Amino acid sequence: MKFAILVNEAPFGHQAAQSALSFARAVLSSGHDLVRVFFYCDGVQNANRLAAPGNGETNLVRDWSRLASDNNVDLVVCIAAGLRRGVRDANLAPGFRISGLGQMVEAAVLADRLVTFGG
Amino acid sequence: MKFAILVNEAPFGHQAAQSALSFARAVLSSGHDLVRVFFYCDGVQNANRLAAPGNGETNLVRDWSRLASDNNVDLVVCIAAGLRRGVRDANLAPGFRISGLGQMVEAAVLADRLVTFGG
Amino acid sequence: MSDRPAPLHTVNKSPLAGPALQSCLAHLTDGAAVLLMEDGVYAALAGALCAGLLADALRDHPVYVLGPDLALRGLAGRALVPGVSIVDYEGFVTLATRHSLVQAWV
Amino acid sequence: MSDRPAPLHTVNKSPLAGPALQSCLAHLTDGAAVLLMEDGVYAALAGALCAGLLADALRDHPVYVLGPDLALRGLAGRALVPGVSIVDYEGFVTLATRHSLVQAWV
Amino acid sequence: MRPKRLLFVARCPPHGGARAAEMLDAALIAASFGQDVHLAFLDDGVFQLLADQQPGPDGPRNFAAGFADLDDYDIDPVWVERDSLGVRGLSAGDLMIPVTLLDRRDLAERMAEMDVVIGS
Amino acid sequence: MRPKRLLFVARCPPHGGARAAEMLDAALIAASFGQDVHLAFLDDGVFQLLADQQPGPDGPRNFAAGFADLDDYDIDPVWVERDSLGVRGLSAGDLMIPVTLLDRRDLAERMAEMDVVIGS
Repeated sequence: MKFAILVNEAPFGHQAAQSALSFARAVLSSGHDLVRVFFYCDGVQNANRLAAPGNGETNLVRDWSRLASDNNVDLVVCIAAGLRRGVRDANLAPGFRISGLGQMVEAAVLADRLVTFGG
Repeated sequence: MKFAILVNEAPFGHQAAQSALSFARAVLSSGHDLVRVFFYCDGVQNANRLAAPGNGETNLVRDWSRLASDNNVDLVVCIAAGLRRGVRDANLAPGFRISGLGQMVEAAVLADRLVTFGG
Repeated sequence: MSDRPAPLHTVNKSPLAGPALQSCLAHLTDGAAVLLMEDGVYAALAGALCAGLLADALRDHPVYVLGPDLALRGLAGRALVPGVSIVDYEGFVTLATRHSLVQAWV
Repeated sequence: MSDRPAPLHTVNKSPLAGPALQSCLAHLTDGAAVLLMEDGVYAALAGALCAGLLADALRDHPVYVLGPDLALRGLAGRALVPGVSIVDYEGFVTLATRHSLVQAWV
Repeated sequence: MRPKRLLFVARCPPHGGARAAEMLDAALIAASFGQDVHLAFLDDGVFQLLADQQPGPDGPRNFAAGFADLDDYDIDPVWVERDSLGVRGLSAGDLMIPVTLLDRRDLAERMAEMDVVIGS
Repeated sequence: MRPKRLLFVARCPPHGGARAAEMLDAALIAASFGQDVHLAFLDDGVFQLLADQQPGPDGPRNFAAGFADLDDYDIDPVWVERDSLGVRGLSAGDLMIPVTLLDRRDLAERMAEMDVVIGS
């Protein structure tokens, strides 16, 4: 089955982004397809490569990048939401790309299930 | 009277940062002292100079910078909270400085009133 | 302690979106006042479910609401719970000087 | 429509911190299920104020709770509302495939 | 491919941040991509539709203007939960656009018929 | 300058983000700067003190460990609102550290005696 994931919360103010990552891994380990993860609203902060959590803290930005490189997952950051919040090419982490809201609509149409985390 | 302000929310996910700025202006226009604005938790995003809101949208980062240059207000971003969330010297807006939590404690001690926005 | 009478409590959440207002009102001490701001101003709407709660608090405590946040939400011309006073940001600053501290219920 | 029976509803907020759980439970249709996750798992605690609400829902709907989020919060060994089933993330994925859509109450 | 039935659910008030405005943006884009888009307002989300909202010069952008575009995008009717208005002392006449009032049970049934539900 | 009485109020649950951990950080720093620091837990904040929290390998950092430092920093006693525990089906025995249970009225009076109140 084809899944898409929508992430609406930043990594350090909320657990939703961590939940989304765990769900994404479970989608893949269960043998399903993950057509796209779309980062919207405060979720765009998951793509900020300047984030550097302290010792013993999870580095979600790095974990997303690894998910993308290990599993060829399409990580898309909303351009408008990113510009508003200071996430753009200059500080974009590896494995993410910036595009428009149309990519979220496309993901919703292509996937059998869209699962939202945070909002 | 001496005021200090604590800002705990990011500019685009919450109204608290806008409220804090309006309160800061009112403190100054009322003839009081504003000893420091401390940005903590998601509030550190107020200092991200890469933020570029759309047409007709308020640019809070720029407004804070102006407050600092026009009124010599001390804007301090928590270093630990900023590192976690990707706000550091590389993308720090003018008028802000990065320092430790001790600056928040000092502000609470020096001011007659500490007013918190968001959290 | 006449110059530091009691806290000013601010509430910035909608009364139906969490416990901030209820908790705040349950912790008012002699002389304490309440300022509704941001989404907290919805609590001042006459006819809302929590209007009685606010009316009870008003018997013993002043309740203020931030005018600019009312206008932003389309509440400027609407009936408010009787006894609620509208202030602007300068009024907020003055309230902060007159109370002993400002406690935010967020 | 046997392969697309009804929605799976997720709740990620504490039951006492907002209306998400109550709203969700008030909108369950035939065949719908509920998954409690993140701070939503506190609703599964036996003895909590909202336990009755959840018990009512359980008469007609399956209610699941995400095990890792229970453990994270110190609830792994505690008594839960009877009838609540614990699932892991793979279980969450399976639930998503078996329901028609996933609706998040945040 | 037939258009999907996409429902955007608004449960948060309008000015606590960009969330409400961003969800409306997403709905308009989905409609412009030819999807069958629906909007539902319940809980504090009904405050998004309140008439006479006056954004100040310093405030967030006037997202309420976006609701005026709903007709152009062929998003209608807008569903509003009757009970959510009632407990807030509001009625349909207080809202800035015409809406379809639904009881909780009816709204629940319509939500369950969607292909995708987005939002809070 | 005499130390100020600083109260940090915790009203949010522990794992919904960094907020709870960051407020604890701030309290510990304030204590290390010689201030007279107090902590109060009410509403969902009492969940922060629940015993047996098990952060997974992927989760946020184990901020609960920070509570073990409270003694070292001379922050005690920790105030917990009795009513907040009760409605959650909890008692003091469920918590990871010894606390002082206070009725709502008593906690309100103590909060009003502070110089500064920080937190949510």
